[in-house]
Amino acid sequence: MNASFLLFTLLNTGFILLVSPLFMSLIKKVKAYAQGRKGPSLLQNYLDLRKLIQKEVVYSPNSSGIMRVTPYLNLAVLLLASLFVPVVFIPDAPAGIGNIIVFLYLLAIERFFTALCGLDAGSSFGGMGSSRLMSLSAVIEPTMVIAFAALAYVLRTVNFHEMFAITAGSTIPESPTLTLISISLFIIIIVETGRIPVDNPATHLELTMMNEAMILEQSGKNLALIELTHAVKQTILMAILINVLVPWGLVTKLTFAGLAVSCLYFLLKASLLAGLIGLFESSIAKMRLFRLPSFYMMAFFFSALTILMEVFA
Amino acid sequence: MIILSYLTVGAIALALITLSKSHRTMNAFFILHTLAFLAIGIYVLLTTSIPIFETGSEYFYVDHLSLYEVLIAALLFFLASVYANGYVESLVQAQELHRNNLKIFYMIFSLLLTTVTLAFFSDNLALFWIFAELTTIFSAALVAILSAKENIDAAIKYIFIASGAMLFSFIGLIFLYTLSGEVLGSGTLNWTLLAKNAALLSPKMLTASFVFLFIGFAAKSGIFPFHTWLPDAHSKAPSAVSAILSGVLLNIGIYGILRIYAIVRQTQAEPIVSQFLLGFGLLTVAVAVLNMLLQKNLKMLIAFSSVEHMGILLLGIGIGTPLALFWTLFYILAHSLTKASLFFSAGILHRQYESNLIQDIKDVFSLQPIAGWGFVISSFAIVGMPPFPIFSAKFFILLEAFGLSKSLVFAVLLLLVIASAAFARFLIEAFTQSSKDEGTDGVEALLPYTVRSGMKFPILSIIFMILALGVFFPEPLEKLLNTIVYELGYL
Amino acid sequence: MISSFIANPAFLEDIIRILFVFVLITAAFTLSTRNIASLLTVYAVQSLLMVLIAIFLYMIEGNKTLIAIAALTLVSKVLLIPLFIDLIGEKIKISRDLKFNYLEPTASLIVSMGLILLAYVFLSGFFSELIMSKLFFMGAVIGLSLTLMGMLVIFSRRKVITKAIGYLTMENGVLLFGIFVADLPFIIEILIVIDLMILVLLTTILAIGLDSTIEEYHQRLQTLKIWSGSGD
Amino acid sequence: MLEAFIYIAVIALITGTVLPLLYSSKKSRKASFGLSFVSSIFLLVFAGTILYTGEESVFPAIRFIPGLDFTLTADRLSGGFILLIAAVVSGVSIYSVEYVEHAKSEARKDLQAALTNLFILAMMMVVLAGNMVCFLVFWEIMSLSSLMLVLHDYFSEENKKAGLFYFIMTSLSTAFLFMGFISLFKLTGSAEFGSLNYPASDLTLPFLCLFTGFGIKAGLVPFHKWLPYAHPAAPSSISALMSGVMLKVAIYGFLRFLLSISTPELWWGTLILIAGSLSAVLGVIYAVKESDIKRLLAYSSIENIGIIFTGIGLYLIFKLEGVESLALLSLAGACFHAFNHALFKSLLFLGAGSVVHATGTRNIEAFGGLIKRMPHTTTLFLIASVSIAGLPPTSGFVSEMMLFQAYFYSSALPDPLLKVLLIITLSVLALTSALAAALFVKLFGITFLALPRTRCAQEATEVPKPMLLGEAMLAIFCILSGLFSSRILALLDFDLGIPDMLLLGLILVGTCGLVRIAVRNSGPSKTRTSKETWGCGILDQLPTMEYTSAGFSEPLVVIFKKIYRTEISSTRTYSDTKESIFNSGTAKIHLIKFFQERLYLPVAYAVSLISSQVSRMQNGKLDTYVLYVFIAVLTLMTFTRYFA
Repeated sequence: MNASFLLFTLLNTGFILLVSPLFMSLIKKVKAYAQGRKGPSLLQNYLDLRKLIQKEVVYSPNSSGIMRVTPYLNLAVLLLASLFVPVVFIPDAPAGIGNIIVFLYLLAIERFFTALCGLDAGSSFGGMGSSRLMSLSAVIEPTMVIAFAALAYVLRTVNFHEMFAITAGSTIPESPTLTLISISLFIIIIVETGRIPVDNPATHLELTMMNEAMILEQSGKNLALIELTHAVKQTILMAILINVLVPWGLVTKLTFAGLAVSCLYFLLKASLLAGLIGLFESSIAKMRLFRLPSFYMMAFFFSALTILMEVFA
Repeated sequence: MIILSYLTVGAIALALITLSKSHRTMNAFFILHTLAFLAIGIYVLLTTSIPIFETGSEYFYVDHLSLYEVLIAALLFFLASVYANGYVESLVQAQELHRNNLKIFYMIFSLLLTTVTLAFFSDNLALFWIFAELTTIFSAALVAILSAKENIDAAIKYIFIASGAMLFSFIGLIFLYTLSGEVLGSGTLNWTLLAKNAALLSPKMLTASFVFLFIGFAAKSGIFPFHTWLPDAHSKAPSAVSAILSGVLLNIGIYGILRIYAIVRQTQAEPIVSQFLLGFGLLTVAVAVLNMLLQKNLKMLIAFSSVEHMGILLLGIGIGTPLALFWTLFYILAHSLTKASLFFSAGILHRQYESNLIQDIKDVFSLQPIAGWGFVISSFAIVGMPPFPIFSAKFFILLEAFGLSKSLVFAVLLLLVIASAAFARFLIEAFTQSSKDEGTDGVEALLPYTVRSGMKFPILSIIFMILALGVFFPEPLEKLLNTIVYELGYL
Repeated sequence: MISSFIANPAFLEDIIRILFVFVLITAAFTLSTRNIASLLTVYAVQSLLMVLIAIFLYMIEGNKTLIAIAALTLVSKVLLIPLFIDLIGEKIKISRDLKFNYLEPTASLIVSMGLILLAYVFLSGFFSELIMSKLFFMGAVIGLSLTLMGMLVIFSRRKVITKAIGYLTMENGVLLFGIFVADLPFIIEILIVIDLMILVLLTTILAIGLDSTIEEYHQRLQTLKIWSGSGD
Repeated sequence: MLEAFIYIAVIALITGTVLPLLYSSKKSRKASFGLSFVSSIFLLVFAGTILYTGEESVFPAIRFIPGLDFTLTADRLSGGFILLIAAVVSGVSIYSVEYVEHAKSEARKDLQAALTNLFILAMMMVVLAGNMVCFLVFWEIMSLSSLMLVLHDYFSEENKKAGLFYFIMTSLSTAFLFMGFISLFKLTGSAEFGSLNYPASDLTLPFLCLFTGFGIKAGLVPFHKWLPYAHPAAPSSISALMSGVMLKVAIYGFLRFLLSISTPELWWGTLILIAGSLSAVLGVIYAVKESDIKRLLAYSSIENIGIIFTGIGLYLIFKLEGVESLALLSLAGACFHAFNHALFKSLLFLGAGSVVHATGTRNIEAFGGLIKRMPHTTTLFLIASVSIAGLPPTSGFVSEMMLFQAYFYSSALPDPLLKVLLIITLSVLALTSALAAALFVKLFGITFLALPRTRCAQEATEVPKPMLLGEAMLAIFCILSGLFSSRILALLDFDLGIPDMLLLGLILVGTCGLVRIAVRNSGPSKTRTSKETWGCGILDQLPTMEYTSAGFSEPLVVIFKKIYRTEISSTRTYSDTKESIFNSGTAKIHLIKFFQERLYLPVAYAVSLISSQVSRMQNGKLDTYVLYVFIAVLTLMTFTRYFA
């Protein structure tokens, strides 16, 4: 644990926490524009969070400790995961921080407990949500792993920090195959953040819900935490894609100016990506649940293709 | 001297049994008879330098192999005699055996022991043949002593198949006699002489002679396709007799084959005869286990298991290496003991349920714990589970067989799986039945059969013995078996 | 005149050959005769033929054992055993063995011819090594085929008594084979006969239990008193 | 000196076996399990020392059978597996003290206590066995004692079938081991385990035999079918030992053989890898559908065994391709996963035992809401579930990660086709681990959360303390082995460069605390209200509204319908002759058990068909028998004449 890492911990986490709700709002905004509406202000998510955090928490009498612990745990997990994805600068991290596999499984923790939470209150919606979440995440898992393995194949390391250290500074992707990986990563973002066509984050129709169904019983402070968790998750995933595809701007040495540049660059790139996601969401319809595996196969195909190209190159 | 003392003891015992009036005295005399035989055997083993010829004209010959077989036989007869005390009394009470027949039963039993002993000690093969024939007759009489029609039927089968096949053996003997006459000037059937001059014998004729001899001895020891009498006879006989049939009488056939093989082994005929034995061994095991798999009759199961083990012994002989022979000899002992324990336990169960059929056996562990557990443990032992002796014997026999043929070993192993599956199936099906399942259709609960004195002792002592043999291989036994291997000309 | 004939080995051999044919005829009878009493007679005749063959052979060879064998066979097989079986047969009260298994008499006769052929082929393969006169070889062939035919009787006839006669026929075959192939020590012959007697004794006694037609035996009988000898 | 530990353990276990058989009382059973606990402590110390020092411990040989001594040896590999045994036994023995008292009769309680000790002894000795014959001896004793334990409740029809099936499979396994060991024995001329410097072609037969033999025992697809039958039949403490330890003993045997070969072949590795991956994914897919808690866990064991074999296969492939560091990583991953799986799977089985004991049923659909009724059991079960789902920083994650890491680095392999194979198996592994997570969400969620679905779940109460203590013991091991994984591996001189779970765990807990503190002071402080679960306006929530186990797995069943393949059958009766007024009917969805219906049953039918045909030869007629003899004689004569 060196000073650089401690600083990184504070800055990176803080920065991600700070900007995450922004991208959520941004996507909403883009979607609203696409639909010909004006949409809520970009600060709306911040305001929502503030409102929720001040509200009381209502628990179902059927629910147990799982429901009480999960929001905290999940946010903590995602914050831990955020350490794996440097956005501000690449620190001198202790061994293990930045490991892709750990990162993947941190996301799994979040999923695991969210799903338990869905079951906890005994509501059929919650059960349905967790059932669908776990099933679909099981199907997407090979894709994710292969995509990340492809990254590791191309960059010959399993650590994000090292990967980004390789890609950073270059203006074009390190290897042309990275472009292919990016497609998979994009699909992974869509899936993991529960966006159309996989899930509709804005839905209020119970039968089509997934993520929303599981947090149906959450309220007040806990709901705020969960919303924040989602936002952070989205930011982290976006950061990975950005740092792989368009890595320029990320600094490896800690300087104030570099930090500011890298934050700014990230903000810019991430906003663009968020806009892209919003547009993507607007231009596509939600799929039937059981059509999704074939959608995932597409991502799988791209990742596998990358590896194959690397293998036979 | 040795033979004479055996004969004297045998005659005295026979006379005493004939003269005695009560069942108890007959049984006591018979027990004494078996003990005396055991004692003479041990005495000879410890004090006399063997091998030696007996009674001048070299008709009898005492070497380690024959003494080993005689000791096994005497031991089993001893256990059976102890067991018979209670068991036969139960048979009498159940009116399955007429009280008037008791004396005949014991007389024949006693005669059988003497004949078996003489058969093992015969050096002259014709003499061996005759004694083997006599053992068939006496044991068939013991099977038929219960006088039920099915017993008589079984005995008749036994006699016709075993004796009929034995006639072919005699033809084989005549071959051998002529053959030896060609070489030695005058014909002989003395094993010692034949073994000494085996190298001179014509391999082709020897093969023919072996094949004929094999037919008879195979029938005697229950080798496929001559085994057909065995399941009937062994399952219908009173259990004390079944134990002897399986544990001792089958050994006579194997003993004969072993002796002849020891001669053949020294000639050019060895490869073909060896393959011949392996083939029959494998077939026997296969047919036996397939018959076992769906078996519904407890004693039939044990009887077919005997067939299976005879097949393995045949394999062990056919391999023809010293190590294989060593373990085959040990296998004989292990099998005899284990099989006896199975039959003794089955006997108690038969007394309890008056049936050997799978569906009649209920509440075993609460009604007959000793017999039930005895049977279970002996079953483990008979399918070759450690820590019982058959396990290591099986391992080394298969190990030696591996040098000859890999696929043979593999086939035998798979067949043995079927054999174990057969035992497991039977035990799991039969021993887990509860009379409570039947509901209330008026079946009165079975009363536990009071196991009479002396019936538990053989089972427990055998289990103790096989456990001890499995865990600890006594050095004297090792020496004895090595000597046998040496004396048979393997080393 | 007669003595000169008798002294002539070639003549004796011819007689023995004729006797062989008779032996085969008796075997054929054993295969097909339904009446138990005549079966017994056939067996006795067959045994007698054995005796005669042994005597004639003695005349050729001069081996004293053969005479002893002839005497033994005469006493045991021609007289005692048929007598005993006859006694038992009366006890069982059956006089016929009507049914056949697997082979009807005609079929079994054809099979018998095959058996003789097989015995010939088999033995010719092995006895080529031995120096042996034609007569002796033929004796061996007849002996072996008689043994096989005896077995044919055992499995093709139903009643235990008939089976016993089949067994006895087999034994005669072995005896014939033995006479012609090797001269075994006489003591062994005696023991064999004793064995045979006991065996016949036992099987015929047991036959009472199985073959008898008496009504009471049809059910499972617990206490047949055949062992204590005190009843039927 | 160190050997004395083993002697003490052996004596303790033997005493533990004999004691309850001699004196039937609760006290003696207690003493018996106490003795197994004591032995586990000694074993722990022994194994720890062996592992740490890496010394080979050779015991004086005892005369056993001619030409073969009874030898015991302990090197690092056996040390590791002894550690595994000891760890599991320590928990299970405490658990059993109380658990065994629920058996139906005194005799069975005694027998269960005695056999448990024997079973433990046998497993321990298999691992310590110095030569093949000793190995087989104890291997068989292990199988036998576990068989008797599986059959403990022998009046139940289902258990009988399970017992028979288990026995046949285990005999088959032994037969293959026999074949493999015999061929090795013939090759080397000795029964000792030692390095095998022979050309690979000589070792192919032993390899195939031993792979099959150990595969059957370990529950590798397609030989896995006995597991889901035997485990539910056995008492839970025994299922824990069987699944946790016995399967690992098979792995041990396989590793013992594999690691002694100096020249393996590449296709072996490929075979192991494919078999492992297949077991892993099929195991978990079958588990997802299962609603019998113990059978579900049994399928999950198949999955984990598959993962372990995947690691072994990777080891072989990397080793042959000359990537030593990855080979070591995969092997360590496989071994570590074996160890971890032993811990959390036995914990799960013990937990399941508690649940089954409290509710009286094994059907998950009947559970629910147990978290309120059995809070301690729930916590312990959650720890195990999290571990088996492979979530950091638990032990289950670490071992899986090691394998993933090996995969991710596989770009170092020179052979492109191998890489493709690795990609495929990697995605299978990924699918497996995600499905495992789904599986344990289902198991934990349906069993412990929400409302009780039936009366038996409603009336469940917490289990007695010893049972909890036993589970807690394993849970602690589980957590420790996860948190200190990198340290433990470093201690054993494995420098594998895996992330430090302790650090992650600390950060995670710290962040959790920070979040809590940060949120605490905002908003109304004491405003926790309780309101019914929202159900579209229905006020009174009923258990029937809850998602069921079958419902939970339905999406996966649809997605993997190619694998599940159901058969729908229905019968109807009508009130009128024209069949228009429906009276009553039944509909059945039958899951085709592929391996059972296409592999096991056909073989069983074929064997019994042959058997019944052969049995017909024995028709009881003398004439037929004599005919056989006659034909045999004629055949033999012809044969001898022309072929001899």
